[in-house]
Amino acid sequence: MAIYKEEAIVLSNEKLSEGVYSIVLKTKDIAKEAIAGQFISVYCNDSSRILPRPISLCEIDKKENTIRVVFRTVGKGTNEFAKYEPNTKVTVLGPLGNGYDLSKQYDNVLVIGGGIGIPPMLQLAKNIQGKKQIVVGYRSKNDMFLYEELQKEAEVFVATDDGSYQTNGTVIDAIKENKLKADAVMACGPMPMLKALKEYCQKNEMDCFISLEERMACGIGACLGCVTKTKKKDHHSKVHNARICTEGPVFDAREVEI
Amino acid sequence: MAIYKEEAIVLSNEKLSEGVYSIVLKTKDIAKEAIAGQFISVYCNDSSRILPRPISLCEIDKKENTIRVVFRTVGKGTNEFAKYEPNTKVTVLGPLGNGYDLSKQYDNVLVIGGGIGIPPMLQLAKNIQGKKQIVVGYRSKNDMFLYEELQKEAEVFVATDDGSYQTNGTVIDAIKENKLKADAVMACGPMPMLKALKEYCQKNEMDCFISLEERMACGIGACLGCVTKTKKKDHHSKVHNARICTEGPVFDAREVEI
Amino acid sequence: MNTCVNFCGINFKNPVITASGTFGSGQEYSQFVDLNRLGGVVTKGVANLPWKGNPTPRVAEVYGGMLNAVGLQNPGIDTFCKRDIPFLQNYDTNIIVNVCGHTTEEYLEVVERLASENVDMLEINISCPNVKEGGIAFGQDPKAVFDITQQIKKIAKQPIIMKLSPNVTDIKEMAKAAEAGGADAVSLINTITGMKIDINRRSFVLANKTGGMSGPAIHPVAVRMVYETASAVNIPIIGMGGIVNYEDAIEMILAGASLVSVGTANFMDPQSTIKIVEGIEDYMRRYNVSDIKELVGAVHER
Amino acid sequence: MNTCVNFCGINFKNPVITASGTFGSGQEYSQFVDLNRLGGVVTKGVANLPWKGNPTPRVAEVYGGMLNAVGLQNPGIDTFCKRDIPFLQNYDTNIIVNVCGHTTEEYLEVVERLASENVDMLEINISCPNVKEGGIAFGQDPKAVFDITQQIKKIAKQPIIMKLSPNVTDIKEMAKAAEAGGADAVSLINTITGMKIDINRRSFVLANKTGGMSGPAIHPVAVRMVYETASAVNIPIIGMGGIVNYEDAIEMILAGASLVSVGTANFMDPQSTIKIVEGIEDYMRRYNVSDIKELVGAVHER
Ligand SMILES: Cc1cc2nc3c(=O)[nH]c(=O)nc-3n(C[C@H](O)[C@H](O)[C@H](O)COP(=O)(O)OP(=O)(O)OC[C@H]3O[C@@H](n4cnc5c(N)ncnc54)[C@H](O)[C@@H]3O)c2cc1C
Ligand SMILES: Cc1cc2nc3c(=O)[nH]c(=O)nc-3n(C[C@H](O)[C@H](O)[C@H](O)COP(=O)(O)OP(=O)(O)OC[C@H]3O[C@@H](n4cnc5c(N)ncnc54)[C@H](O)[C@@H]3O)c2cc1C
Ligand SMILES: Cc1cc2nc3c(=O)[nH]c(=O)nc-3n(C[C@H](O)[C@H](O)[C@H](O)COP(=O)(O)O)c2cc1C
Ligand SMILES: Cc1cc2nc3c(=O)[nH]c(=O)nc-3n(C[C@H](O)[C@H](O)[C@H](O)COP(=O)(O)O)c2cc1C
Ligand code: FES
Ligand code: FES
Repeated sequence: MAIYKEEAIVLSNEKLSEGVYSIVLKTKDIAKEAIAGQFISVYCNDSSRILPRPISLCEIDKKENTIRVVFRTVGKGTNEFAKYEPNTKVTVLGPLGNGYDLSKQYDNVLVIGGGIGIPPMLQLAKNIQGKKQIVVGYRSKNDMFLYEELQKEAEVFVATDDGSYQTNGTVIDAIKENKLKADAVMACGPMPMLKALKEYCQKNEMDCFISLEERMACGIGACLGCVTKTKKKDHHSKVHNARICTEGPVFDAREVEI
Repeated sequence: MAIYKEEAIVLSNEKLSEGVYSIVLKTKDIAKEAIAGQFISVYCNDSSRILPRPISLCEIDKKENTIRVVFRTVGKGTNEFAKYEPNTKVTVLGPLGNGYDLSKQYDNVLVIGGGIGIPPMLQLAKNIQGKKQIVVGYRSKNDMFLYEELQKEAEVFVATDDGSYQTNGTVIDAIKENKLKADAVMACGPMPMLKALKEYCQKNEMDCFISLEERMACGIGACLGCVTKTKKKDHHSKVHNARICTEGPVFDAREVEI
Repeated sequence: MNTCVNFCGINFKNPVITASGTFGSGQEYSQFVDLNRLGGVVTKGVANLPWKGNPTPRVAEVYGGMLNAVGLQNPGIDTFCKRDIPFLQNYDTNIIVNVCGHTTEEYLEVVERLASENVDMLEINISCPNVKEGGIAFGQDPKAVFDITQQIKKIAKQPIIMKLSPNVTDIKEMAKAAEAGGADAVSLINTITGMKIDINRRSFVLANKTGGMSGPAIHPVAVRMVYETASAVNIPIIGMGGIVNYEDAIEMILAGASLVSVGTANFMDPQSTIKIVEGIEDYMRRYNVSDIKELVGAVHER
Repeated sequence: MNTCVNFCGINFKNPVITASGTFGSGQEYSQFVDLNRLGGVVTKGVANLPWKGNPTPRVAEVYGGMLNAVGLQNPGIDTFCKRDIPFLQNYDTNIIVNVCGHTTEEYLEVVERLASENVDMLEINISCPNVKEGGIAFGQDPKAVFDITQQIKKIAKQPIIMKLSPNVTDIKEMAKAAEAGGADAVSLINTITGMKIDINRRSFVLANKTGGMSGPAIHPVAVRMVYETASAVNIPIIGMGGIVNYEDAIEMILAGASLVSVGTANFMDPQSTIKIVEGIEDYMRRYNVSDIKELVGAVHER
């Protein structure tokens, strides 16, 4: 799968909720090649920040050749991005990583996102052909970015940290409360959520695919900055250390030691 | 004299000739206080470049509260400035330095600028009340930025390095060729020109005020980065090292050892 | 909320002080910041006699930082005592005089002269990379650090801070030598020696060839060295090197610094020091830190 | 116009090579750059056995640079010989293998194993700040540098380059020790030890606490050290540290480097290496430099 370095153009930048922004980028080749669960590395225009920021693809429009990213402002890079006006040029590398493997057919898939792990679930939900349900965890009712858009793809169950909307608690609580059944989970979100899902799926004998995060430098597998412990010796590292940017970010939960 | 740190706003940015740009900035207080021969320190918006760039005031409009700077792109900072669009915000410090002292009346003043030392001469020419003539040195005919504007202030004599316009040679050659006489010279330009002028004025018993350049860090007299050797022990350094940013940039040529 | 720091028995209203050589004696920056709001002002290095410093160019910008080779130009202790100390005494802030010399005797002469002056502390610069004799030569060998510290300590009337150079294999050794010599505190880091070459002229950008690097680019090295030093000595530490905002200052404090010096940041924004004071206060409020002491050296593993 | 460099008897088509650990074994970046256009590829450090490296986070960004504490994760010499060398042999470029170890014996084992392999040079990493044993411990003491150089030289079949640490008081001493031990060349600088603290969690950003700093922020220190080293030894130098464009590369060459390694720049722009090759060519044309040799160490006073 080819990786492109491109100068993408900001088509729009919209604030979705407090600190959460949505940028649509016009690309040359990236949109054509990308699949759900992959990410791009976004370079900052300010040159004191030298490393690109990994951001998941939230939507991929192959006709318009655009991609959409949704991100939370947490530091200098994302705060820079949040200020981009339409027509700003942004250097990006992508598509990166493996993405979700949709070749296996499941009876029902739970598409699960937590917090800023929700964005990639939108494109994923669009691409899953079979039966699916969506479970998302937000901080609170007024933080529910992308909710309406997800609802267009499937039934959506919500958990909120403060109980201000639907289930009070985690996505696991929402699954239990709504008695959701499925044979596979595809998820992205904070580590505690992924750990809980891994355990839940193991107990309930469900397949579980999770997207991991780690600090990255190269984004393409050369620096060994972004590894995660794996059960098996992987072909590349020989030391149970798979590269999240290359062998991941999506892993079969059974294969990683998180 | 007060110094202000302001967020100025780019009103216009115009290319005058190859690599020479003219930016007009809306200021809050700087224009009100500034006099000819002073400069501002312009901070880069890119944060990998930490030091401000000293740039002379080319025009000061006290009614509109604007200042104009004209600069040549020579490195990263000036190349950044050249790209500024109207409405760009720029942090500036100023007005800095002493400026030309116009309290003494002369019968005739030669206002002399060489290359990128020409811009401050425009405001200076405007401010000199008595008789004056302007002598400027350009690289060549197609590099004659600000020429028409200077002509509005006084008669202008031109020297070009390649002889493509008027006198072939230096501003000294132009003075000699045109047999210009005056009792004072006020000048800004490259060091060889200033040295030649110092010598010429000494021989011809003319007062000579020259604006010097040196690499700066603070721009306000604190770092001792920008000194020039002086004949007398100055009150501040006690070691014949005047600060160009504070005691200068304009010096009586007799007082500096260049 | 208490931002006061008791440093070697002297009370600082907050941990923010200036870095020697970047703030003159406060006069120039007093147009931009109220000196009364700073914990202290550290003056430009002063010697027994006037020094003319190095030829120009003395400063150059580098990626995320700058080089300087000012070479400790200063008007000498006499002018300093007549002009700079009285100016600073107009303010309610601590006065720390940075002392330099070519030889031990020259350092001692300045320290002696300052004994009767109304200054709060002395910072002894044994780490200037820009002078041929003295300066850094004293700061790269633990034996030399020990000796000069001991000699100065014998005659100093004010608490002394030994200012250490980062251009060493092991900063801990130097700090320990200063402590053993009787230093009341150490400050670090001075600049890291660097060089810039003009590729068009194929010549050195600085007349001195090399210069001391400062600014945000050196911050991670400074944090590491302050952390290492804190683990090696029991005397308190002034941390500096690339502090440009309150985040950097807090980082330095968490690494083990009781006070922080702000240097090159003044050139980047003349109001940096005050913004850092305010940022630290906000941080303490946000995290309910009732006494800044709680933050000193408080970094821990994940 | 000749951009070829004869380095220890080996011909490099141009002076641009990669920096160990930033370019894998070339495979990943071969999507962005034609490896045939590089003077050489320096591989990630390889040990006698697989190393699993440090826990994550292993990398962090800092102002104008980055910290890494990868800890020399590598698949071991066997996999390396089977997979990485054959891959690189598909290209018309020099292969320089970076060698690491915890003990002298481990270094020797790798060097011995490589004797029969088709690689052009060995770069011996005695300057990694991110491993507990070995690495930098060998590179901060001239006696240790001399010893390990001598032992490796005895058995090495390829020319050896000793890679030096900048975390020392005097780089000249280390370079001289390497030369005395028989090194064919030295390369410098490895990373400068730094630290980053997360002020919100009050914890170290890197699991390893400290990391090696690289990128444009360290360039002036690297230029200075290459210049100092060039004045101290007669063996040729590979210069590196913060080279991100052709200007930086020319600066390093003028300071005294015969070859230049490009590291962190690859992360900033995967096409950096090629752009630097092209920039050097343009520079030579612009200034009528007929042989790149003319530029090596050609910096002079104003
Ligand atoms: C595969 C992948 C996909 C991601 N997708 C998204 C997404 O769709 N939306 C979103 O908001 N965030 C996403 N993140 C997290 C995002 O990369 C970080 O929030 C972002 O890099 C922070 O940059 P900053 O400059 O604002 O923060 P700073 O803290 O200033 O960044 C400093 C450095 O740390 C790195 N860093 C900081 N936090 C993280 C983090 N959590 N993960 C990785 N690197 C980090 C930065 O990239 C940068 O190099 C993703 C991370 C990964 C690894
Ligand atoms: C008092 C004064 C007034 C000036 N007025 C003008 C003017 O009106 N128009 C104009 O075009 N130029 C003027 N200059 C020169 C101008 O400051 C430099 O051309 C500019 O700083 C170059 O910045 P750069 O980032 O493009 O170059 P770089 O070479 O990338 O700059 C790197 C560093 O070197 C400094 N530097 C580089 N060249 C000079 C220089 N010649 N003088 C001082 N510092 C330098 C920069 O400020 C910066 O800190 C003036 C200089 C001084 C001291
Ligand atoms: C222009 C300049 C002049 C300096 N002069 C001195 C000095 O006289 N004495 C001294 O001990 N340190 C001097 N320093 C070092 C600073 O005090 C400080 O240690 C160093 O710059 C690192 O801090 P910073 O990155 O915040 O500037 C000077 C630094 C600069 C940039
Ligand atoms: C992620 C990373 C991994 C590195 N791994 C190695 C290594 O395995 N062996 C080695 O000798 N140097 C290693 N280095 C150091 C680089 O080769 C180089 O010396 C240093 O980064 C300075 O150059 P730069 O600023 O161009 O990156 C590594 C550097 C980085 C950033
Ligand atoms: S980020 Fe470099 S290997 Fe993954
Ligand atoms: S630039 Fe600092 S004293 Fe002039």
